[in-house]
Amino acid sequence: MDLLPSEDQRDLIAAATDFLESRMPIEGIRARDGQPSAVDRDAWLEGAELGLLTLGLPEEYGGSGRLLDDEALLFATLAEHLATGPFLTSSLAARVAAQCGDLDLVGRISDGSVLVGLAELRGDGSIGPEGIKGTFDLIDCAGVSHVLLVTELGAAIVDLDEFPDVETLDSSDPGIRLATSTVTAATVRHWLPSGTDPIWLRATVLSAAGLAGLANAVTRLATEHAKLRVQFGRPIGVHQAIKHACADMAVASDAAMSQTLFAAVCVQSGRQDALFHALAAKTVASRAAIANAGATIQVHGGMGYTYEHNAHLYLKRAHVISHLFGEPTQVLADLLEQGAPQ
Amino acid sequence: MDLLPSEDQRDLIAAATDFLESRMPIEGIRARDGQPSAVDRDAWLEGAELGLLTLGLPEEYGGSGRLLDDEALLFATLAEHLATGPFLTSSLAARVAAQCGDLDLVGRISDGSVLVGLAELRGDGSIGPEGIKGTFDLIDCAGVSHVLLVTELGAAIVDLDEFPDVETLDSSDPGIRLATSTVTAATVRHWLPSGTDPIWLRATVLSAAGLAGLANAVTRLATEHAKLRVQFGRPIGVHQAIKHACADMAVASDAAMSQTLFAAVCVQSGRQDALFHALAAKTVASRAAIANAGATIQVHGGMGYTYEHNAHLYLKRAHVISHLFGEPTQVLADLLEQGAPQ
Amino acid sequence: MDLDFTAEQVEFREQVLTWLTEHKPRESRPRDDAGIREYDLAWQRTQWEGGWAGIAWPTEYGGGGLTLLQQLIWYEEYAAQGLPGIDACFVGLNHAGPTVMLRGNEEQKSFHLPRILKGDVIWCQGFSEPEAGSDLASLRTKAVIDGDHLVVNGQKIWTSSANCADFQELLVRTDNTGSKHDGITWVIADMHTPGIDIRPIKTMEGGAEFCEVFYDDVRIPLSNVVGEINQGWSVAMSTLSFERGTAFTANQVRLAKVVEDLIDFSRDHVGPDGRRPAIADDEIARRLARSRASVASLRAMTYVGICHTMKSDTPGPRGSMLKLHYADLCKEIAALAMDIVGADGLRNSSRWDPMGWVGNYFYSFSQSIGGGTSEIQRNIIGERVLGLPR
Amino acid sequence: MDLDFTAEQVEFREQVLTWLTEHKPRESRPRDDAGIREYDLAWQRTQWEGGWAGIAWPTEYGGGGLTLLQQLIWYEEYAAQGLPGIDACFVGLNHAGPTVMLRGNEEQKSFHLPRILKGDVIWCQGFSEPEAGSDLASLRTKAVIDGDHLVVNGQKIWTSSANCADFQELLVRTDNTGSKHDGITWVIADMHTPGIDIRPIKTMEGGAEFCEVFYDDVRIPLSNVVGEINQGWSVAMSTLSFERGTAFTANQVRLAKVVEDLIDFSRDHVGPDGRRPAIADDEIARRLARSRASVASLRAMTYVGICHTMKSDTPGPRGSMLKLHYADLCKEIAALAMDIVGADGLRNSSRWDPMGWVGNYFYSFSQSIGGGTSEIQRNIIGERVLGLPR
Repeated sequence: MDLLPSEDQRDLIAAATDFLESRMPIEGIRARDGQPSAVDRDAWLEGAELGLLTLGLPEEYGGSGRLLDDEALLFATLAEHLATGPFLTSSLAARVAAQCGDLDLVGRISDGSVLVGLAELRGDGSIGPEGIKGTFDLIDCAGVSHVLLVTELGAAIVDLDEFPDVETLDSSDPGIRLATSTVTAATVRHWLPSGTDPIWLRATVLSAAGLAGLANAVTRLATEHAKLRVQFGRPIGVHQAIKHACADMAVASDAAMSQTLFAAVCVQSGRQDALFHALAAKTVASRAAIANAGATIQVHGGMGYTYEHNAHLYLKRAHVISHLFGEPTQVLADLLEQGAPQ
Repeated sequence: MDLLPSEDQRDLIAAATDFLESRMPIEGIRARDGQPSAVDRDAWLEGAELGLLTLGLPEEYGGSGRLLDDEALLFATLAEHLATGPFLTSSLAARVAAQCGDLDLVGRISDGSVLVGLAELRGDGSIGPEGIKGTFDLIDCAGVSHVLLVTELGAAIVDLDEFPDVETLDSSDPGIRLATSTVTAATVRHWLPSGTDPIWLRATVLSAAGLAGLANAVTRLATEHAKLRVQFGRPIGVHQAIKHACADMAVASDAAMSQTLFAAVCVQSGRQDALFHALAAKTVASRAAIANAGATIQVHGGMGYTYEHNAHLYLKRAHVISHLFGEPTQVLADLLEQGAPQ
Repeated sequence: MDLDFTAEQVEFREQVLTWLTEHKPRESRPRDDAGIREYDLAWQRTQWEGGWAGIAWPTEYGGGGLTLLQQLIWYEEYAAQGLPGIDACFVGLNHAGPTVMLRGNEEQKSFHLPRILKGDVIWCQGFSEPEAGSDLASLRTKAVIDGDHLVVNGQKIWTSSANCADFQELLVRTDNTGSKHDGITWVIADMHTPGIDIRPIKTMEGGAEFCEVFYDDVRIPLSNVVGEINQGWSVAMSTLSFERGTAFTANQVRLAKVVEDLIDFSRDHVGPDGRRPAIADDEIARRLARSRASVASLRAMTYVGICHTMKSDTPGPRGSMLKLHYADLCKEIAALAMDIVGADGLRNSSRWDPMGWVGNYFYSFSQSIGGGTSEIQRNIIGERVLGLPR
Repeated sequence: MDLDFTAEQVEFREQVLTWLTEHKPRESRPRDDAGIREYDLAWQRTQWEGGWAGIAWPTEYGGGGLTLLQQLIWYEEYAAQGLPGIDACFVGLNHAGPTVMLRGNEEQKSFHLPRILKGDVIWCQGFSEPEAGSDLASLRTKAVIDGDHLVVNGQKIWTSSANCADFQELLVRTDNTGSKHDGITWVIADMHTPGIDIRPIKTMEGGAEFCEVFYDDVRIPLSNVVGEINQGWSVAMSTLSFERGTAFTANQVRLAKVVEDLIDFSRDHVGPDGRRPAIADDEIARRLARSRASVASLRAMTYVGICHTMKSDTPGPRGSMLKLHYADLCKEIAALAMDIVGADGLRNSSRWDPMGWVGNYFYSFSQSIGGGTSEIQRNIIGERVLGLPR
């Protein structure tokens, strides 16, 4: 048993961090405020070249063939740097396309020329191999050609053109773009049943990883501020109100990251309680990300409440991710229905 | 408008406090551990003589005819000193008996010779003028002759003899006695419909007052300890972990007491939103009492976890009162059904 | 105890209600600085003309000379009508006005107080600095006496309405030699003085209600000093105690309305299970009911606080209890709303929108920071209400 | 990363399971001191005879010489069988044993370690004092050197199993002249020495698992000092880091079982509405699910912690994160159980009773106090994990 990042994995995190800090700085979110797409296309292409979209894709399809815990670390790192663009859905879509035999699409997602956004069904409707129906939130679909839809039963790739009357909405997270569309009938380009590959399960683990990454990042942000910010002649971190808030954040984010990596390993080793642990990871990571981001704003005082500071971007991202691939209350209901873990 | 205790009321509190400290010290709870009744009968008679059972009883029945806010202050004071014995039910029963014309019973409750315990229906059953049925928790009914039952529709006085096969249970609160009995049919001695006098509403306000008193008492306990207990060369109250815990307790108990007095005045002045405010008082006071008592144990450290310390007695009393005259979740449901307050 | 109002007070409430119904602004409040200035001043002027400005201010300064209870009645009816906060006029009416009244000289009083009441001027605050947040007394904006003027250099932050204000209550350091609490001066700055530069700060909620204010050799007449030179700390403390006193009444009435709106919303909005209304969900229903109870208790605390203040004349540290409870509740209720809206929380909104729950949630984070963080309030309660050691 | 166990480890788990199934005690644990002593020692002896005592202890002291992972496997299977905590043997196996192993001399090791493993002796702890709780280093129990003995006078508190213990790990003050951290000595006290007086402390849960211990001219041979005279503080710190390390594994497996029991209980027990089972209540269901998730995360943290420890050899301050998370969860789950039992909470119970939720709730208050309060753990995490200033 080993749950610590290997040297390989530490290298992976370091390379992704380097790339994100230099090519996708958080400042870019504010710089692209008001632009149709949140994505910096040049940086996206570079990221694709670096292999950020194909880390878990089997080597036979041109990917790196790395395991889910590697991917979890990557998506945590992406979230820690508030990377913009549909990384998760594009990665998952490449996997779907590969298993559906659409090697052309795999290649175009992999080289960054095709981006795949996410559609989430809101209210009644259906998603299946025969088609989709209902009102959908379109997340980061500005400028993409394809859309991924994920359900417990399987995952679908649909052309964006199939969504009529796309209405752009103001997103609560300035780092993503939001739109809505009501579909009466639309063709599904690819359908991958979860029996073949449980995309929903992977999406749950990887979104938990993103949330854990957010929780981690804000803990670091608050802790650093507490060390440096001087009030009453001493760094504010000497005060228990601040120190203990940081300690609680540290516990929450450690719990979230530990559980997420545990879940990733459970999924990749096919453990019977993999779903249990994935749902648990999403639950603890959602709560940690939202609570820690809120606490980080408080630790920063007025500064943390400004648009210029990054704290709110983490908070907003945390809320968005917590609503993807299953509402929090649904995740809890599913979790309670599982048998006891091994 | 005036929500501050008048000089009269401050005198009342001072007199009750004097009596309780000298004649019903908290230590008595431990001293009577294992005895059938939790009540010190001599002290009870003295309390009756002092008028503690008849403060709100109209003067025409021999009471002091004071208003509900006076009674709320009294029951808060009784709870602050963890007074043992069925003060609340005996007081309410005197009121019921008076309005049902049983002046003999009024006199015997008033002089302390008759004690009235409480029966709470658990599960299915019925309480009404024609009789009672079901399984009942009997609270502080050891050594009493009469039992009060309170519902939203009215209040009943039943002879203890009507409860068959009374089985004594171990109570979670060492300051009260608990038993159970299943009744298939029992005669009601007196029935007072709530239209004549809303006993349930008064019971709700006065139990909120008890809870607010508990919340208050433990706040004081924790604060005093934080001033005196020295660790690391300074009183522990200098540390924000302790100071802020005390501050939160102070806010919670102030909110609880303010809302309770507000509710008492609403009831006595017949305001339309009286029920709203009574339910709100019970809710905030329950939460304040339980949270503050738990925090007080923590502030006291190991000492607070011992049986010898009083902190746990407050916690246990808080839990008991929160389950009387309506379960906490039922109180919330009733509260949500009310219209908006004035 | 009683909640009874005298015949006079009951009549007063009826008059308020009648007048508000007739005179309240029909248009919604603009969102741009110039529009806000015009709107808020016009509305203040209307109140003045109706005889409702400064209800509890002494008549000698143009106030109504009535009690805090009448002021409370006004706030209650005002907020119950769904009227906007007094926002741009807040500092004048609740900070600068009372401070000048208590600590200013006759000239300052007679010049400024009527103008505040009449809706001629807008005031802003200049207390906080980037390096002096919770530790207000460490402020460094420097003022040097030059003849009969102070020459000010430095920077202030978190100034609401700076963009549209005429005057500022400004704390400057006039002496560096003693303890940090000494050497501070409370002075009135005319916001049109040359050398003042204003830059708006965008908040996480998307608005820009705060500004940074920069001072470059700004000359302020010495006659604008309120209290004595170097005695500004005690003046500032009285300013802040007003903020934590009665000024919250309207806020908490408004918060009660937020809870009622949220309850209504929960009846119409589908809940977490995607089928039943949100209010049918046991968890949401209970959290709504608890919010109702807590907001009611906040109001009861306010009433008790007003009774105290009417007996002792200053709000005292009890105001911190209200402020803390209010901040906690704002955040709790805003977070509950986010759980109720569920995935609709992906859609941004402004707190000014009807049912703008997302904007309201983002805004709620400011409530435990602005006007003294909740940590500072807990210190004040611990030390000054409970007497715990520092 | 992987959760794979080697073939050897898998086989080990099977052996543990087989052996436990065959040899676990059939009778329930007595509640009186003498009974507990006999029961716990007999069970330890059985484990020793089966070759399971001190799995990760070095073979030279009679241990199994295996890794922490095998120790973890043992704890998991052990707790999964619903076996009682190691209670009376806890201090010997998890405090005194490891400390003697790390800091004791050869004589001390060869005398004490096998006796602990074989179930010959019970140890208790003598660290805390009435005036030295969180501030352990301010302890005042005094020891004076008299020839080749220490003569001890003073008082200890919160000593579990003092009534049935043979030895005590005792911290005494041997020097008063320097800083409070200097001048402390870690010494082994024979609990049968004249002058030791033991008084049980009744807890709010009703049990008496703690004692006060009084020392009146108690003579302890100098050869019982572990480490050097006046160097006891660093010895004590290593003792405590063991406590916060692997020793919690069994506790958290047991906590997971508590959650599963509570879920089962909620299926059978009527909920707050008096009609449906508790688990049908949205609020209770979600709190149960959140508890499940949190307890799972505690386990994952424990695994990560063991991986760290296996690389670095000492548990380090990360143990405080586990301790804090565990304490918070214990209290949260215990409070949830009280909401589930509702008015049945008026009936007292013991945490040793099946479904003894009331007793478990009262007991839970000790979890954020004993073994270092949660406030102290937060200080440790803030300062030693996150590097915040003191």
